[in-house]
Amino acid sequence: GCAGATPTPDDNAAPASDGGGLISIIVNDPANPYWTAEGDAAKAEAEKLGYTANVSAHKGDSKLESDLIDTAITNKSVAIIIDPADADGSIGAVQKATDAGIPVFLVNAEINEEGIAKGQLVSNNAQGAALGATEFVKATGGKGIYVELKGKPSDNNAATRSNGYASVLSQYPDLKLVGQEVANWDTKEAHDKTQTLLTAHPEITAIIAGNDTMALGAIAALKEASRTDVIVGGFDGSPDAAAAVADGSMAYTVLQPVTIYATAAVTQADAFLKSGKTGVATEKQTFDCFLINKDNIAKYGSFSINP
Amino acid sequence: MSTSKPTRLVSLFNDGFDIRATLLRGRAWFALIIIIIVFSVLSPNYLSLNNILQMSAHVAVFAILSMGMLMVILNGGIDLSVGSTLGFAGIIAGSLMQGVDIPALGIKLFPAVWVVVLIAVACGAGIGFINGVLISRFRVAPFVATLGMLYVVRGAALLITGGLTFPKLQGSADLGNTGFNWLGFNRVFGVPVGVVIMLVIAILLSVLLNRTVFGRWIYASGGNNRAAELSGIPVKKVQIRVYVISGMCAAIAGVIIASELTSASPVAGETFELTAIAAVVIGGASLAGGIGAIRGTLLGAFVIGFLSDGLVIIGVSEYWQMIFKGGVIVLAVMLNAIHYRGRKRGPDSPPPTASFAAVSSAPAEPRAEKNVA
Amino acid sequence: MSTSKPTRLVSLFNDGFDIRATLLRGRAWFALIIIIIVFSVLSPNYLSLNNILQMSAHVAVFAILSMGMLMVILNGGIDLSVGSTLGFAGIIAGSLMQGVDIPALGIKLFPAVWVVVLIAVACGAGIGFINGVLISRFRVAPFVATLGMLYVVRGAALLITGGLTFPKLQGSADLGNTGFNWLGFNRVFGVPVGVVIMLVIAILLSVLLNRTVFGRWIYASGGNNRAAELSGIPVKKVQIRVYVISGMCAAIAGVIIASELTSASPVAGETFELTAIAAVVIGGASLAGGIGAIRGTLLGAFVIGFLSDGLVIIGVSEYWQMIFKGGVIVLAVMLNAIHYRGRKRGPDSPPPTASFAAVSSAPAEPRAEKNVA
Amino acid sequence: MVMQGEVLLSARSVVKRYGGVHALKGVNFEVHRGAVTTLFGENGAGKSTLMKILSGVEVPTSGQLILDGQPVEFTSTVDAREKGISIIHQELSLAPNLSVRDNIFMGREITTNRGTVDYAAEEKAVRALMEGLEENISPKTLVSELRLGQQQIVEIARALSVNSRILIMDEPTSALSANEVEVLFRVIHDLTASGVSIVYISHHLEEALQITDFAVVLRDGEIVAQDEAANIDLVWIVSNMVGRNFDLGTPPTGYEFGETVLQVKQVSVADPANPDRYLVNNLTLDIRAGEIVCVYGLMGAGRTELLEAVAGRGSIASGEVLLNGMDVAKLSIAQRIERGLGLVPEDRQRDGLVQTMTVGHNLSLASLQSLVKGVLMSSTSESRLVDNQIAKVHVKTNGGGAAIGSLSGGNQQKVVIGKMLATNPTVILLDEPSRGIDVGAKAEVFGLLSSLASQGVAVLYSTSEVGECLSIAHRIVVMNKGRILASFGPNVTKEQIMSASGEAVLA
Ligand SMILES: Nc1ncnc2c1ncn2[C@@H]1O[C@H](COP(=O)(O)OP(=O)(O)OP(=O)(O)O)[C@@H](O)[C@H]1O
Ligand SMILES: Nc1ncnc2c1ncn2[C@@H]1O[C@H](COP(=O)(O)OP(=O)(O)OP(=O)(O)O)[C@@H](O)[C@H]1O
Ligand SMILES: [Mg+2]
Ligand SMILES: [Mg+2]
Repeated sequence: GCAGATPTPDDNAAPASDGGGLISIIVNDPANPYWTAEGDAAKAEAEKLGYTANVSAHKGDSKLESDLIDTAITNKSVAIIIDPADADGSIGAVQKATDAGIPVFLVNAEINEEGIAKGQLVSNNAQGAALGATEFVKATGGKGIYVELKGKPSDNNAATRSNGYASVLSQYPDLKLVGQEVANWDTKEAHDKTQTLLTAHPEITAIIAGNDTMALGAIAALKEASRTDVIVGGFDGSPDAAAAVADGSMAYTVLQPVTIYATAAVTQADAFLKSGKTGVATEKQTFDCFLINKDNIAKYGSFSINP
Repeated sequence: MSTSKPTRLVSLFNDGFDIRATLLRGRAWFALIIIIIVFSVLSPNYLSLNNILQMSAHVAVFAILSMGMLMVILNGGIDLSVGSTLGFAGIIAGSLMQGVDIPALGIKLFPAVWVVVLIAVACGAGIGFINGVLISRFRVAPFVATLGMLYVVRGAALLITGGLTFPKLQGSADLGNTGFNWLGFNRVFGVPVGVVIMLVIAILLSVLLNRTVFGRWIYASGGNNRAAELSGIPVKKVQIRVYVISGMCAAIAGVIIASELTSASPVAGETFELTAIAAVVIGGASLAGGIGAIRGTLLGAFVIGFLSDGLVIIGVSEYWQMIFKGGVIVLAVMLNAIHYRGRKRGPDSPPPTASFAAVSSAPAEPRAEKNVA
Repeated sequence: MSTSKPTRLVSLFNDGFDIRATLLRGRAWFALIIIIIVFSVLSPNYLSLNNILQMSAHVAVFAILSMGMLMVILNGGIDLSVGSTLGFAGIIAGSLMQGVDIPALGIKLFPAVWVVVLIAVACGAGIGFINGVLISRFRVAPFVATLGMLYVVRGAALLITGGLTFPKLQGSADLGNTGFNWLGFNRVFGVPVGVVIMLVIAILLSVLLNRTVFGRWIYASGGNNRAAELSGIPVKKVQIRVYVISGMCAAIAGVIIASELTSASPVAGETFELTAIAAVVIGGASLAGGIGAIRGTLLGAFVIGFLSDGLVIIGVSEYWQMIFKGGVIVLAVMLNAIHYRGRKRGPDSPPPTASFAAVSSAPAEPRAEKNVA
Repeated sequence: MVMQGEVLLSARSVVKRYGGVHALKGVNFEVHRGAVTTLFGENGAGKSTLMKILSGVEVPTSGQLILDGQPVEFTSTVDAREKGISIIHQELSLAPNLSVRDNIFMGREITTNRGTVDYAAEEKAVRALMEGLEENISPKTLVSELRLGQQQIVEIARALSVNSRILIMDEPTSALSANEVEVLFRVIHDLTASGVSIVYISHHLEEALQITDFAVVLRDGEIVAQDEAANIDLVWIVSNMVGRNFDLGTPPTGYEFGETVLQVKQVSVADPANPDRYLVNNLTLDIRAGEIVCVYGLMGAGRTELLEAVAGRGSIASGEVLLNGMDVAKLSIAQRIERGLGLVPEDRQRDGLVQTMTVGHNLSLASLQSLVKGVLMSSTSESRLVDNQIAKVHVKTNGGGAAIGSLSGGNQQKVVIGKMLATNPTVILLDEPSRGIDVGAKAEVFGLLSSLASQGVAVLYSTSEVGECLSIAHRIVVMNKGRILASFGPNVTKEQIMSASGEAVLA
């Protein structure tokens, strides 16, 4: 149940709490292992700290997200942890929760507005993309012909990664980009489009994907065509991708420390509820991504690297 | 048995009072009330005026979409393009709020909010018009024409923005275009504006259906297109207009969403068409056309909306939410069907070839006469 | 004019050879050939045996789905749950390939691949059976029943895996369950296995439709359900069975996809139902039931598939791809309708109450008699 | 009143209720071996209901069926068919998307020993059946391409193909021409001679009398009279059916015809399936105010096309239609109705009624504009209009709010006529207004038409029954293959009309 709330002197929006209450966790789409891990980690941490937790999903739909925020307010949540659907489209919803006096912590993706949420904890997509692209260069030896599989255009991580890739790879004139296809984060779509791209450009030597599910689709297509020579890079660090790295079909993937910042968001929320301060200096906090390749695959644990 | 009773009673009320309609209306309410009771027991937060209003605001968007869909379904058609139209209208509103460059004059115009809304709704009407023309003049099956438009319109919306979202639609006082977020944020006497708009549309469409010639035309051409045509009804015009209405409703819903979020996304409204159709059918309309009413459709939208919000409030997992939603859709319609089982076959009941939807053509919700909202 | 010619010729061929059907088939081929020519001109890689085979492999999944859908549509129904069924069957196959724990014996069983496939297809049949029972016994409109199942089945698939994907379905020689990827990977005389399966299903269903009593029953109950019932056709059984066939086809498609990707995702097949319906309608079937053939449906699937792969090959942007896809769907059906304009009114053409889809009920593809595959 | 002959099937105290409707109230009915039992009765008397019970379509609410002296219960049509009873339904029950062959063997397909359908055997059987019915219909023709009469032949052929002991025919001839009826009667004679029992229902009383062995009259769900053929005549039937005698009337007199209101000038209508053929061929016809014209013709003479072309459904290939001297070619159906030209279509189910609407809404459908006050329709004006029409055309209903499906066929027909009359037409076209309605209703409809004419309305109606031409028409035109072959005054004989139409005169 909800503990008796007394307003703190400095911030009347944040009720001091003895650790009870409901934390609403809103993730993107639980049909993707990445977001499942995100929700699970946050939920586990919240329960460990003595809160109850609800996990719901907006599936990338800003309207649904806004409705879920309303519901969280109705539920008298003490805090909201949310993976926003849209950098611009989610601002209104976050504002609404903040106006209702509920501290909001964003994870995994940002919104284009500061000062509304108490914290924005994201993986450094640009850094991760650069990391991935650099490894991609290393794996290809800096030359070859490659294609790119991009994520949902409405998701700004898709653009960030694509730009990050381009900024590195464009410096290598011997690496030629011959095709970019949107595969909407989807395995089957990536599979079919890879096959088609292979037809259009049989000379392809490498494929860089915006995330792991697409990379795995590409790998399936390559296996079918018996093209073991093509280098594939992914992003996310999902367990399936790690397995592919282990067996050599994927060159590398970039691990987003999703469980780390999902956990951190809850810890900060807890700190804020208890003291009125998150304990972190800045609102925007980026968490660097890790590279996973053959060298460190042995240390991989689900969405994390064991020390 | 209970099935024989209502009809025998009918003869007692020859003055036009239809006991069956009343019972049915009662039963649809009943479903909604069960939902409210169950969730009120499960969560202390469910049954508060504020939450009911807020859930109603969530429902409003779907209800507006569904009422437009009802017009089309009454006419014997279907409109799969409403979700895309919703997204498109939002984008149009969004881009207008960003200002319109007039290169010839080297200036950027910022139209007032009411102009923006009007243009967005006109775009919805335009899409509906194309649907209507494809269906009535070129005889493309409604399912196919609107399926095609679903893709085309969505593609166009994405093309306009390059897949991006238009942010910050609050407008600014300097530019004289403030107030766009009013639709989504404000309340009139405590009632969210979206709900007010929903009620206004419900009243308008209800009057349209029950009190105007055009409304009668919709029912008649949905019930029997050939007979309607021979009775002098301009069936093609009617057909075009129902799609225009549906497009306008979708656009209004799109504008409300954009205003709620103060941003416009080109992917807004994906798969909303299915929810809208479900609401119409739960509300007792027949997909074969000719049967249905605004009141039922509203109830259908509320059943779906109050259920899904309730599931979120009590914290049921996303997966179970899907299962419940599907289950309730089937169950609600199944109850209708069981209730009216055996009542269907008249000596000259509608010809049976309409088998595509005939099973639902049991007189699920006989159109109530003075049924406003 | 071209419209007058076919019929005049008909009288020359009273032996049952239907020149209209032949021409129409010619015209559908024509659309496909135009697509192939255009893309061959635009890209040198399009027209190679290898690419054609590969595109056919992409088409195969949709074609299999569409053929199952055709059975349902011929019967006057519709099946929106196929996409979810596809995903569900993949998950079942995936989880079986991961091994079945038998706690009682403390062992983990690894069923052979053919057992896995069989069980997955049986699950598809089971889902179809539930659809069929809801529709025929409980009289839920097909659109609504299968819409409900769309959500329920998808939710169940997600629930089983907790949203995760089953990876590495290659199996292993130690466990005696290798060969799952064979469906997706292998080629028989150079032809991808998926295509072979598609052809086998096409032949089977074509024989079923044209040569067997059951096929006749599907057409009859789709054409006039009441008449079929009065003639002693077990219409409810027929109805159930078409949904079972559709479910099985969807499951087969799901297994092929899982095998292609050597992984099974619970979200596989989302929105595939719309593409399947589009293929069936482009192929000349009437959504009102009773009219359509396997050959047309295959052509419809190929038109959609060859178009979208072609657009990818020439590198058109994602957004334009959507616009083209929608446009082609409408255009292909519009051509049919224009061609048969004015031909519709027979002295006793099907009653007009089926207006939901009546506009397409122009005899777009008169059932061809000896039309195998 | 002694009934002779062996009783094969009998119904004992059969009661059937549909909700509150008491369709049969304890009927005792007998079918005699090798004889034709004819069932007479008004629309809604319960004839079809009784037949549906005998053939397993419906289950009686109470009562018993005795077959060969043994009580039986039919749970389905298949059940009844297996026991040797088959039925030709009043409403056509064919699948339009299938061929004649497939329809005839629907549900009883002949299979080869491989389990596939034996099309060759089925086709052979169909050819033989068609030969017996003297019809030239190919087994592979799609039923949707056949006209109504031919479809009825297919229904008959299907029932005959079963080789049953008892054959029930519920209005099998409503869409047949005299020639076809004659062939059917010959077939019936052959059947009875070989021991088959027939139950026959028709509203064409004289015609039915020709083959009747036993007559049974049903009224309000009860049997009110029955007797052998030798003891009955038309007057007996009619007085038992409706309780009074009837008359289709005579041409109204005592006034001068007015102006020529409708001129059909050299109109041709192309066959939509074959534009080189004309269903209406260069036809010219004038009608003056107050005049009643009857168009007589065989099935397929092109009457429906003529009337529909005049009313604005479909387009005419050449010629012009003048209404009060003004060319209406460019006008929509709505505009023609507004100018006083309305059509009562042939097929009331398909073209006349909106089944999802009430009786009242159907009646007001064509004249909604007149009910508008401001922007909204006035519901008081509407109910006044509805009540007026119900009274004017004598619709038997418990108010305008009743479902249209709850009315009997004849009353539904009256609703369609009432709907057109509500538009206050100056020219009214009626395509087979008497199809399927009983003698009483027929007399009422014709009475109505004649009083309309005396008020100055021009009436043009089509019919396939000579008797109906010889009632109220001032002028009778005979159509054949899209042309007018002859035109007669009211004093013409049956024989003259029939021979002009190219029809053999019934013996
Ligand atoms: N759609 C069509 N396709 C082919 N033939 C047609 C079509 N419509 C009408 N016909 C043919 O046109 C002719 C006129 O038929 P129609 O039934 O209209 O005549 P009718 O005099 O009105 O007869 P009925 O007594 O049946 O009303 C017939 O030969 C019929 O077969
Ligand atoms: N399924 C049904 N539901 C309700 N009422 C019915 C049903 N079938 C028949 N009735 C009613 O039963 C009565 C008898 O109908 P029936 O069809 O047997 O009449 P009929 O004698 O065949 O008339 P007609 O000459 O017009 O064909 C009518 O009042 C009719 O309205
Ligand atoms: Mg009858
Ligand atoms: Mg006619």
